[in-house]
Amino acid sequence: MVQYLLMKIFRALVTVTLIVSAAFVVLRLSGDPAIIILGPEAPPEAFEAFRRNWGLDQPIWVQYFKYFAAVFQGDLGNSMRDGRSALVVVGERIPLTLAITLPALFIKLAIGLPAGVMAALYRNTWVDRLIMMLSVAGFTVPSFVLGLVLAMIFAVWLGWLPSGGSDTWAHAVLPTVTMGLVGAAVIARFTRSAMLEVLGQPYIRTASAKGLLWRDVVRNHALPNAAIPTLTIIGFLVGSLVAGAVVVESVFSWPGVGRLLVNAVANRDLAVVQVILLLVGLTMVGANLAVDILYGIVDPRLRIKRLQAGS
Amino acid sequence: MTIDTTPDLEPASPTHASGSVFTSKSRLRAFFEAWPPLVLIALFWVGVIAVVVVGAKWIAPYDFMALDLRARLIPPVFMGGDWTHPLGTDELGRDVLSRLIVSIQISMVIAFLSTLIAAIVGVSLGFIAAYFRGRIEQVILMLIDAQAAMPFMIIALAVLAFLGSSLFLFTILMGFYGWERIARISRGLAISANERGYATAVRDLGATPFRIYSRHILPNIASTLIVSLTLNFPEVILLESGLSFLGLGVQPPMTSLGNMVGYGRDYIQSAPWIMLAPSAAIVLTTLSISILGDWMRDKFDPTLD
Amino acid sequence: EDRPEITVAVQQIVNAGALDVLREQSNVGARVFYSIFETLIDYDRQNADLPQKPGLATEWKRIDDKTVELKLRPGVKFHNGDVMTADDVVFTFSKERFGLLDEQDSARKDGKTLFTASASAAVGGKVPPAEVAAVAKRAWPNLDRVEKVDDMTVRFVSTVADPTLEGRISRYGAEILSKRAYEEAESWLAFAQKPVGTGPYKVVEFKPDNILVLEAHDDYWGGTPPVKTLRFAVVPEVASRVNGLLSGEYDFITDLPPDQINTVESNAAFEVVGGPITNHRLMVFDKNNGPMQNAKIRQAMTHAIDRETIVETLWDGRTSVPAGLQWSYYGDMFLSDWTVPEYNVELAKKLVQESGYNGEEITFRVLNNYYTNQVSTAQINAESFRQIGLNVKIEMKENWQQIFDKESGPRMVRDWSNSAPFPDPVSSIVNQHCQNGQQQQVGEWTNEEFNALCIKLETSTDLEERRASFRRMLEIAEREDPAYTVLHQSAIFFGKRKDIEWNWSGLQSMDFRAANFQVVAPGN
Amino acid sequence: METLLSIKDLTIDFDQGKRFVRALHGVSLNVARGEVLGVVGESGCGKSITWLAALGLLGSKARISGSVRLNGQEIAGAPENDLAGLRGGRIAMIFQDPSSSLNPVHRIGRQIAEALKLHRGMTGASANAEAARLLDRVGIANATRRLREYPHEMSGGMNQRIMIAMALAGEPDLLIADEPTTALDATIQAQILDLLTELRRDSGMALVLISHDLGVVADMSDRVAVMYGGRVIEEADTGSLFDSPAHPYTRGLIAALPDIDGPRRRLESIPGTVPAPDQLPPGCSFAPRCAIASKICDARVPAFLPYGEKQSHFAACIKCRGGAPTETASMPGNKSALVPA
Amino acid sequence: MTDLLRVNDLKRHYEVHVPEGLFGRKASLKAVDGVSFSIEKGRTLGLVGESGCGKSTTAKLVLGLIPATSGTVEFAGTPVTARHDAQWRAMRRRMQMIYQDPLGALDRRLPVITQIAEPFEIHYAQMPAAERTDRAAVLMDSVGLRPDMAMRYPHELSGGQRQRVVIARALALEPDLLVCDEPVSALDVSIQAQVLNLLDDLRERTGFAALFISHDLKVVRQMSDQVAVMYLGRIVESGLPEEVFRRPQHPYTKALVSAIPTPARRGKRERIVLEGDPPSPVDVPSGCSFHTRCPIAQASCRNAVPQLVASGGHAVACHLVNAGATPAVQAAE
Ligand SMILES: Nc1ncnc2c1ncn2[C@@H]1O[C@H](COP(=O)(O)OP(=O)(O)OP(=O)(O)O)[C@@H](O)[C@H]1O
Ligand SMILES: Nc1ncnc2c1ncn2[C@@H]1O[C@H](COP(=O)(O)OP(=O)(O)OP(=O)(O)O)[C@@H](O)[C@H]1O
Ligand SMILES: [Mg+2]
Ligand SMILES: [Mg+2]
Repeated sequence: MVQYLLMKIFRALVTVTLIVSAAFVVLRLSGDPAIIILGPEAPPEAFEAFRRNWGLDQPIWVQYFKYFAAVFQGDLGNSMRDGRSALVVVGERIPLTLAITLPALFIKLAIGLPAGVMAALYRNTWVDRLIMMLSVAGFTVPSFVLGLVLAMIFAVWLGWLPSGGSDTWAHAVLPTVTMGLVGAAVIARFTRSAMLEVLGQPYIRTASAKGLLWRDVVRNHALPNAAIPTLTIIGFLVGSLVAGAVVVESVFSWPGVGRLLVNAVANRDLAVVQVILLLVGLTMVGANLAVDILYGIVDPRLRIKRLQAGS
Repeated sequence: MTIDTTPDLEPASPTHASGSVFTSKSRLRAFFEAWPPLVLIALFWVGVIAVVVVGAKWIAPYDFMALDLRARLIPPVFMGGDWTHPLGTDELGRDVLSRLIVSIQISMVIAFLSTLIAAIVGVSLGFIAAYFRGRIEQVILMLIDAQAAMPFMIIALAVLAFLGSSLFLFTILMGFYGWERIARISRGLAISANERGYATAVRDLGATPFRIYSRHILPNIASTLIVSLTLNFPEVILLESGLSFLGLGVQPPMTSLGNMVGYGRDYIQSAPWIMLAPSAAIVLTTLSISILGDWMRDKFDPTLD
Repeated sequence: EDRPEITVAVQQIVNAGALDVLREQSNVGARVFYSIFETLIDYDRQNADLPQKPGLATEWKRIDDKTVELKLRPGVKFHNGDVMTADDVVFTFSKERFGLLDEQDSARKDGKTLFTASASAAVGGKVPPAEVAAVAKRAWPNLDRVEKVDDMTVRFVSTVADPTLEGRISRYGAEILSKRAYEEAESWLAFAQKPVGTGPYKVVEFKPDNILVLEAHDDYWGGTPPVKTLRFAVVPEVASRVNGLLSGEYDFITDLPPDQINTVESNAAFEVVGGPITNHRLMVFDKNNGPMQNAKIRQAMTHAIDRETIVETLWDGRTSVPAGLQWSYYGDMFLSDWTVPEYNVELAKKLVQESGYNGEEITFRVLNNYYTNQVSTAQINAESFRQIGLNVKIEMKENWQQIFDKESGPRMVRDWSNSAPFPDPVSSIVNQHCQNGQQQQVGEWTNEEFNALCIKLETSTDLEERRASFRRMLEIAEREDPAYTVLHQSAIFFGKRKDIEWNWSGLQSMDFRAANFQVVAPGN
Repeated sequence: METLLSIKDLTIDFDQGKRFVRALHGVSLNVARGEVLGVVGESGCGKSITWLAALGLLGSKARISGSVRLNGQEIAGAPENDLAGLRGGRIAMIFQDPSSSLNPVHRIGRQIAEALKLHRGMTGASANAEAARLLDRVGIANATRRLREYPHEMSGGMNQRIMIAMALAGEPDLLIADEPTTALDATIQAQILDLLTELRRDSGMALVLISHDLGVVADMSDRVAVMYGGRVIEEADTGSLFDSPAHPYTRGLIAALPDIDGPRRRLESIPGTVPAPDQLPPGCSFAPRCAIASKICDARVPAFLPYGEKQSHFAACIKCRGGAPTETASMPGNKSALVPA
Repeated sequence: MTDLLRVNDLKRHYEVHVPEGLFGRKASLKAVDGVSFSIEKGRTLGLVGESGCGKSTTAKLVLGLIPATSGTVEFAGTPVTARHDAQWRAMRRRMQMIYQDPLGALDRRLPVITQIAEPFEIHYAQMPAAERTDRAAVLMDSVGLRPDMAMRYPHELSGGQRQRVVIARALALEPDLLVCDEPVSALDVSIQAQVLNLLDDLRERTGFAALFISHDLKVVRQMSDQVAVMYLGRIVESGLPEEVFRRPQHPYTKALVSAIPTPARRGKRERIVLEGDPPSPVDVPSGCSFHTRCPIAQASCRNAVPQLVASGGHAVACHLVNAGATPAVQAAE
């Protein structure tokens, strides 16, 4: 098990390094932060000074090795916009992002799971069709369209909620709901097929033959088993908690990590982008590992299988 | 064989020549069970889209780039406009209907081609991983992980920066989206196909790996792949609109559904038609394809045999 | 306390992420800085002609070609309570503040490497980043020293004769800082995040990309500020800004595209103010590549642009086509009889024909609405160029470096804008298009005669000579050997509550002093 | 003997998209108290669905008609709640492939306790003790420890015992064992069959043993029903069924079985295959494969009538009405006696 | 007569993790642990044993589908390797396999005739398509498939017909050795007889040698010239089918034979019911691996691994039997 974990972590580290390297090359070669940050009207000397200051005048491979040398010494670099530690810059934004992505995750699950289960239980009836219809519809509306429309309805016309900003909990409602609705649709589809799969298993028939009422069969036997594959997608959602809100954050002026990423990428603020990528990569990996471990806890069969797969 | 073929005896009952007992459903019911109305509607819409894609050149009433600054922001017919511009005009006085038609064409072609690319790349890598296992598989899995964890925005940016905003390159870029999922699926399917009998059986006949993968495994997993491609297709359309939102999508003067929505969003209050028409096209099309995909999944359900 | 709390939704607070006027070179910062800092010489900002007026200095006079003496306004208090004296002024223009001291320079060089250690060095020990020094140098190319005559009198001394000295003293970037506050700050960054100036509002909280909260500076010399708390919130989406204004979350929104004016004004509670500013939108040529080497092609392009229609449609007639790269507030230096090339399709076609153009592709690099209406304007112009037989292709770029990049293909046409931070051609044409200006620095264009005139314009003190030089420069750069062509004057629009009386400024600053802010009826 | 469960004219139609297809054509079967009824037949002939339908366990795709009486009381079409009460309590059912028939995520103990709670109202410690006793009863050593294990931690044979223990938890009058040993090894199969025999002897519970293995059924049953194409085509006490099979299909089945003793012989095979439910021939569904069939066999579905002298032997074959088959023409390839001496 | 196939002390061990303690441990799973046998040209060896005793592993080793841990397989004088190279592929012409699950072994997307012709396509690429089809049609006929079934897909055939397709395909190249791994276990009783008869006929006609694997003793007896009984990766008894099944010597074989339910035997013979399950091949008991379930085991059985001792054609690996040197065995010869 330890070996399996180590193996996974090693692979994850290589993966993250790969991502960070790719991002390094892309960012370095596709834009000069000096012009972007200082603006096109700043004098050329300012650009020169800026480049010299940040080492951008050195050959790219020198920059690359210096960057990694620093990273291995635990120095993740500073934002070129204000010279603050990139870690701090990103760190400030994390709570804000989580403040909408966590409740959104909750909404996704609270709507998606029951909807998917219902659709599976009533397969091929109007209940199923309606749920799947709504789910697919939810999934197919671009989230910024949905966001803008929601803002227009609830902020401008009805005046119930603020249309953007991050001051109070009320500001979080629309972005959360927008993300929640889109995600719930995905979960509902996934849950439905997981549930259908389980309902076809022999042990469901055994449970019925035992004399359990159908609702108890569903509750005690089908649901726990259907929860297992659903874990994967939940893991994926958790992995995208940090930077999964790029578009919604922009629409609702929510100053989270997603928007920081967009800005940092646009500014070619390398250190900040890299910290976010690391963060995203590591949460993904962490979520995957957590799911792996949870799998073992929820599904006793895997306690053995996983071990064997590790060989 | 002992099948009695003597023809000179009447069957037991003239109404049915066999002993099986059938109870027919009403035609209508049977038809709608086989072809649910939603599926029919979805098929119809996909058909319409197909016609638009093929015939955009002839259907579009105006040149989609022709601008007329004196006829800016004319509302569509149902919002008080007239029939010269049935869906109104945009901020440069271009005919929204014509742009919509061309946008549909371009978005669909992008989505189709890039899905194809994703399929080819994904299936090839998935098969390579499944065939070689070991180190090579680990490397491919790593690529898959990296792709999945890398915000797509960064890749999009790279392409836009290095390769310019050519439509061709953009299509290839979009092909990079989703290959990792397809690679994962086809690797899984190929491994289980290898474990299942037929692939092993053919190998044991002396077939080369290429033959096994191309002739046997690919056709066998095709149905599952097609279903997952029907998921990829709408996602590419949505992704393109998301990238357009960030200014990284299809670039002017070219147009696409995402591009129209992206540039039209500023007009959501003053001239909503600019954005609503392409939004509706996105929703209806992705909805239709998803419905067809789900329907196909049920059709391909292995429990049927 | 019945002063209102006012929220302004902006597209961005400052691009560069710090509240230092010498670092933030974009126009974006201008609108917040005027509430925090002030210059010695100010402008009557809400007046379309932008006349100069006393700022932190009550009067000033020329001692000679090289020297200007200013009397400081008594009783001006910084946000930290200190009274402004000559020491603060001297400090504001000192080498230390500019980051030009040798030890600062070497500190920067010591900063080990890339991205990491050097950055900490740059912000620690009050060493301003290198670009601050560079900007300061550019803003004060000939400044010898600022002398304290007495506590309330200072002298600006230039190394050479400088007719633009007053202009430079009044410009954006010459705001007075508190010496004590700067010296007490932990680092340059600490100061740049919570700077201390003399403006009517002081910084309470600053989160880049998110929010800037200012609070009334009740000791303000110009009277009690009318707003209790002034918040600048970042709302990048236009639609979201409009939504927020209409739903009452914001009292002001900035960067409103002209097409949104009707949406805002259709609601009786809101109105839109704004108009032309001291900035022109240009199209810039690279005369080294392809067909662009031929001046006739460039000339043809200048004649093919239908500027009036663009202004009338895209800008709803709310801005104008200026007389070349100059503004009327140049005063004596304004050449009122100069015009941009006329819109003449036939002439343009003829020029194309004469040039022997063979249909080579002309690439036009465009950013995605970095400027308001940029993409629309580019598409309109591209269409116009096509009309005169040019094979123009729009290339969308993502950032400025890609615009300037030479490797990704021949550089030919791009968009730009030029500001005039003080009322003299030196602030625009010299700064942007002469030897040291960006256009020549990136190697797009050069012209010997033009360059010779640049020096004359900068150093001569003879008005007529300067006017003549300027005229000839415009002739060369806009007509004979076009370096750029002016499209129209830029304009900005603000959406705001109708019950607030407030006016915009051509200098892009937002003035929330009592004279320019008044809530008419109780807000809703 | 007192009839415990009686199925009469049970028909089942399955929804096949365009139409319903009949898979079970009026099956009637009786099980007496304490009796072992063997049900044999090839795959797909309807062995399982008969009993699943009787317990209301076929999904919504099935349309069922006919009567099922338990102790004379009609249970076909009874409300779900009533049926749930019967299942496991009066009639228990166990399935082939025990390993996938147990819920993989619940411990063994919990799955047994669930049945105990349902049918005997036991909870907590008493349920635990009873579950341990049941495991002991089915021959699983170390019962208390096993209760905390999961199905995948045990072998197929043990899982089948657990299924049996779970079935015993409700103290049913009737146990329906649907191919209980098909997935198991020969030596384990012997263990399970032994266990079933023993349990039945002790509790007097009736047993329906569904299998396609003639050997197993012959070994265990008092009475055997042979099914083919959705019908019972022969039914008799075990002795007379195997000693003097009436229906050509039954005879074919017995002859097709290779033997372990006796001289090696070429196997009898029944040509052709079982027809699919939607491709049944008119008349006797075995006719196309039958060596002695003639035109009349195609005319009508043969009635299920007594065969021979014994009143307990029935068969559905026109050719063997009232005694030995009318045409004793040898089956193709038949080289040795049908029944070993 | 020379042996076509010679297998000598073949072993195949798998590295596995067993969940034990907190992190599990690595262990060696002895799927096949020292198996030796040989098959003469045209003869059939039957291999019986319960699930997991290593029958399929042996089959795969014999064909070179998986590499052996140790031991050798020689086919017609040449060693069989598991390197999947061109030479290995060429060797498939002479050795073929039939699987338990015919549906799984067939490609669901190709008509059966294409699949029967596939060996020709693979090995005789230059053969014209028409000839391939002709030959496939002949093969179909020889396994009793009607010509009208040629264009059907596997799922449109019954189980027995599918197995016939598999057999036809395996025989297409006229192999010298056919390994049948449980070829009839998935089939119904009546179909099973059809397929067994067919294999019998074909063997008579073409004279291939066969390794016939099944857990069903009745079936093995029906098909084999020789049988070997496996338990936990080893052969515990071998000999002529009549000998082994009528007079089993090894206590395990005895139990196995007694447990076979047949209608003929109903109520006549006592089943010998073994206690417990077969131990896991990861923890093979010391000494005689059967001693944990053996009704007659003695203390000594725990210590030494019994060798397969042949007396005449009948070999047994049991300390007690071999020590007793039962005269019955010799008499049977
Ligand atoms: N849920 C279902 N939907 C449609 N057809 C079904 C369903 N269940 C069973 N059938 C059909 O009913 C027929 C009888 O099935 P049943 O399971 O009773 O066979 P069986 O005799 O038990 O066979 P086996 O020995 O394989 O278990 C088969 O043809 C089968 O295809
Ligand atoms: N790839 C593998 N990795 C690990 N263990 C394996 C592998 N293949 C087979 N085994 C183990 O080797 C042992 C022998 O397997 P094998 O398939 O040869 O048995 P078998 O006699 O054919 O059984 P069955 O009758 O179930 O087919 C089993 O315990 C099995 O679990
Ligand atoms: Mg069954
Ligand atoms: Mg096997």
